[in-house]
Amino acid sequence: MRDVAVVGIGVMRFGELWETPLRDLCVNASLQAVEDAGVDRVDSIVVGSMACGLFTEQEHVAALAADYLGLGPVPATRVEAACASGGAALRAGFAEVASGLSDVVLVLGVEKMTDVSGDATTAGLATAAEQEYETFYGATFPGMSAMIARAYMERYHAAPEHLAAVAVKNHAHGALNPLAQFQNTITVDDVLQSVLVADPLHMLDCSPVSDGAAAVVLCSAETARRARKRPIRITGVGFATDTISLYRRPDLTRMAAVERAAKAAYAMARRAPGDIQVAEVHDGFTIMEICSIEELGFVPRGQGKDAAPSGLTALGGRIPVNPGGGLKARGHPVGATGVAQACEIVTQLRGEAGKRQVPGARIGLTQNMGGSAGSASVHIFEA
Amino acid sequence: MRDVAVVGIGVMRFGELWETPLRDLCVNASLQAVEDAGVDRVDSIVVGSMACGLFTEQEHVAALAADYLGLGPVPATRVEAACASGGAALRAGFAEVASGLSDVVLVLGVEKMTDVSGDATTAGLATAAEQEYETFYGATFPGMSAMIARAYMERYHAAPEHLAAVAVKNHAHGALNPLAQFQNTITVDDVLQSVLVADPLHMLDCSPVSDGAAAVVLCSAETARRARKRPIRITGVGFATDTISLYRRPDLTRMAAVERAAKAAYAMARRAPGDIQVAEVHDGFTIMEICSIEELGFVPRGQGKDAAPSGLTALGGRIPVNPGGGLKARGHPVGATGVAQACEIVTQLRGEAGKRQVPGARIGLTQNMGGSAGSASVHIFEA
Amino acid sequence: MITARVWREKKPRYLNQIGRCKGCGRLFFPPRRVCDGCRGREIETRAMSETGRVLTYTIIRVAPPAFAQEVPYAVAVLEMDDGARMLTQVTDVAPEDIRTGMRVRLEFRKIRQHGRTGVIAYGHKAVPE
Amino acid sequence: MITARVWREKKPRYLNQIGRCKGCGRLFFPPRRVCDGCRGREIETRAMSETGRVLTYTIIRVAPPAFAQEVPYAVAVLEMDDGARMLTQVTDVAPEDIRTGMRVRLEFRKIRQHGRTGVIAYGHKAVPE
Ligand SMILES: [Zn+2]
Ligand SMILES: [Zn+2]
Repeated sequence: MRDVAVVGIGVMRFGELWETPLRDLCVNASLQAVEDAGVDRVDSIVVGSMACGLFTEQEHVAALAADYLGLGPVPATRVEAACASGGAALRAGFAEVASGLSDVVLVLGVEKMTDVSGDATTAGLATAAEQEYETFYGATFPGMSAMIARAYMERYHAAPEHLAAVAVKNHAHGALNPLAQFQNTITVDDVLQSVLVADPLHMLDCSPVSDGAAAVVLCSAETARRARKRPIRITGVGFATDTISLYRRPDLTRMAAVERAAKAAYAMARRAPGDIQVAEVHDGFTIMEICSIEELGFVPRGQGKDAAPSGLTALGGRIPVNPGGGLKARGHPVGATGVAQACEIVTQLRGEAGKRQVPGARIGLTQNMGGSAGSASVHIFEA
Repeated sequence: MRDVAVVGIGVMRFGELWETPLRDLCVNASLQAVEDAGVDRVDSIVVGSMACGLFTEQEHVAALAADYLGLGPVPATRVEAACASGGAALRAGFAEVASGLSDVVLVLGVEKMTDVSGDATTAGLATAAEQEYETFYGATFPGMSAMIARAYMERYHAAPEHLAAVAVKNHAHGALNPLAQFQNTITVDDVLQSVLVADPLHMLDCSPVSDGAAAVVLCSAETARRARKRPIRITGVGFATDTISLYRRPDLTRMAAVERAAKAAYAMARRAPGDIQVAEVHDGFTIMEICSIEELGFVPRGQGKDAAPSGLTALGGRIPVNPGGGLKARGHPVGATGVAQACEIVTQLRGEAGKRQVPGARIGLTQNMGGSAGSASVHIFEA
Repeated sequence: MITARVWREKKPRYLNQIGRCKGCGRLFFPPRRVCDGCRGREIETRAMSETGRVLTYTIIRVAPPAFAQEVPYAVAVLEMDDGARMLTQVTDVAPEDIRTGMRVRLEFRKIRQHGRTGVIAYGHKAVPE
Repeated sequence: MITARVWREKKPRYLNQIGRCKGCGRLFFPPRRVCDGCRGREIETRAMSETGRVLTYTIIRVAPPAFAQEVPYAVAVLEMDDGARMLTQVTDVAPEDIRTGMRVRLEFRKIRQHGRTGVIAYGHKAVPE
């Protein structure tokens, strides 16, 4: 297998970008990444997008991106795995370079979520769950995480304040990131006083609805030598699935797909959880970060709840998680997220993260999940 | 790059499968392919589907498939490139095996199109075109091919009878295929007397709306030695894009993406058009087969129209095209098509195609396209 | 069309039909062709227990269009007395009175209407036992 | 919502605005950031010619919901006198009288309504010159 490195990144500020059409989201992030890489060619494009058809009536988004980037006739395909679409696209791009099928691959993550009404967005996100035996009965996407949260809270005696602390931490990080959708700090009280979306989750336990795109340029180790900046190697790749339906999981507090994806990535990179110096973790809902850091092996099971309150996962803590603000503060255009996480880790490993820099970080990890952890993606990056 | 072979195929009879839900389509074709391969494990699943969100409200279909196949926690991701989603999934599966990321990959193509009303199907298929400057003005998916057909007919003095001959040939082939959705023969008059959908295309110039799935098992050459049947190697892989918008093509009679994808595949396989003994070509509309066989190099430009009338591309002709009936007669559940084409070529190269067998075929080709040839995929298979 | 989606799932939804793997005993709602415990293919069908308990639940306050008029409503993961699991609404009880571990019984109810056609789909909801 | 989709594209659609690559002269409708001829980024905007000719066309007889009431109607690829290309409807002429090569002029018309909200979007259609 050929070695693969990230040589360019491009990420825009996410938000409710009313004035920016889908094609411009694709172009803006991609041009940044190609310029950052300083490569003179792209052999292939892989686009991560969850539901461009439902959100914008535009399928075939990879061909659209290739066209408007002036990169046709290169191959361009889209990869989808619900909210893990970005991570899945990164893995597909990795496979293309590692196989030798392509030497330079542009991996783009994109989602345009505000072109439809709020209830269509809710319905669109619910398509990540099983339609006939979950959504059918009235379950929503936040409702799934809420049920995980309740199971976790009762098992491990966690309070709403433990969940809220994750949002508070990630907003504090986002306040240091000029590309975050939300750059305001919030308090535990703010979270607990925000409206309930699906008990016990409040509005501020949830990542926002966002438009945005992020892109990375991957290439072989040999081509990476000619890059403008220090290449960041992808040394571990893991992807795993679990039952798509939450109700069929033997343990409702577990996100087994995250554990499996992490084990695969650690094994490939010959690394252990203790080697990771900075991580971007999928906090679509606060409970997801808590469960994920347990599955990633950063903390023992049942102790995920204490990580944000104790400062363990804050900047300056033992293992800073979501220094870029996470999905909560950076924003969560679903297909873009897995790629935006990679952009943040590359920025950290390059030492270019400014006020949110984790000093001396050389090994980082991204973890992206789809649905109620029915899919999970983990990548390990090394400077 | 590791060598990759097809060791198992599974394809169901396509049709309006009212009683079969999306998850069963996935399971039925996949189980067949895994049994046919005789492998004891699958490392990863790649699913080609164009618009499962729009047609069934179910995104995250790869996780659904993994779950209902009992194959979780293996990685499962979906690939989309409009009607070329199946071909794109095959290429992604190829890259996974070629890179060594996986050793045995199940590639599944699936589409469930009859769960929505006819006008929703029309609108769903139109999402392959550019939404703001094509669909916006009232263009439909058949309308795009109709405009290509008119340009071709005027340039090369082709008559509606030339187009109709493609449908007649493919129905004649389909009549020999017990898995074809339509197993009836038709005449040129039948085509010309069927209702106009978008002039000059009649209903019988168009492939049908279908439900269905097809699957192949790919593995490394080494693992293929333990397969039940003779492995069929994939020796050439090509994918290319063109402007997503038809109106921006310099030559409206060309499908340049097909030519580019074919060139890449021929170069990789070190083969020329004359080496191909049997081909499955994307006849979503009759004009598409005519243009495609020119771009594939089977006939000179402008002579594609004569291939079906002269018998050149019929069973028994110099280069039999669509012995399985093509999209026209086998059916066209969009995401399934690229994989179903691979199943047909493997069947031919195994010498198991029964009444539609191309005698002694050892080298075959599949070509799948998305939108109005905004994307194109070509694979070369060798026994 | 959508009517096909509704009648296709009638057996599991109307009869509470589950599958049971003859190899390892695992239960599935709905029935499935392949056991994800042992990959066995011999699956027999039977009716799910009508009583069970709430494993976890939530109160939905922001719902998609089909359920918008019903908020707030409770959705729960249930474990039935035979060990089968399902997800459904808990009703005939104030949402704030629901607790994990609460005993429930399944009752046949209207679940939702579908799309423009308004096709009505039925199924089971949980009520306090 | 959908209103954003409509007003976002107003400039190109209402003003017939095209882009022209300063590097190689290629024209684009709508304007774009990157030239797909030379990958140049210097693109100036101008108005498209108002007259041109039909390169190819079709008569749509099966349409998606937004256009269902208008069938049969003609859709064409146009090449304007400045060389810009666009796709739009050809109207004010019986569909069977349209020919390739036919001279046309662009006129500002209502194109469609969007979704449940019924937001009306305008743009240009072609009429015989
Ligand atoms: Zn079993
Ligand atoms: Zn130029």
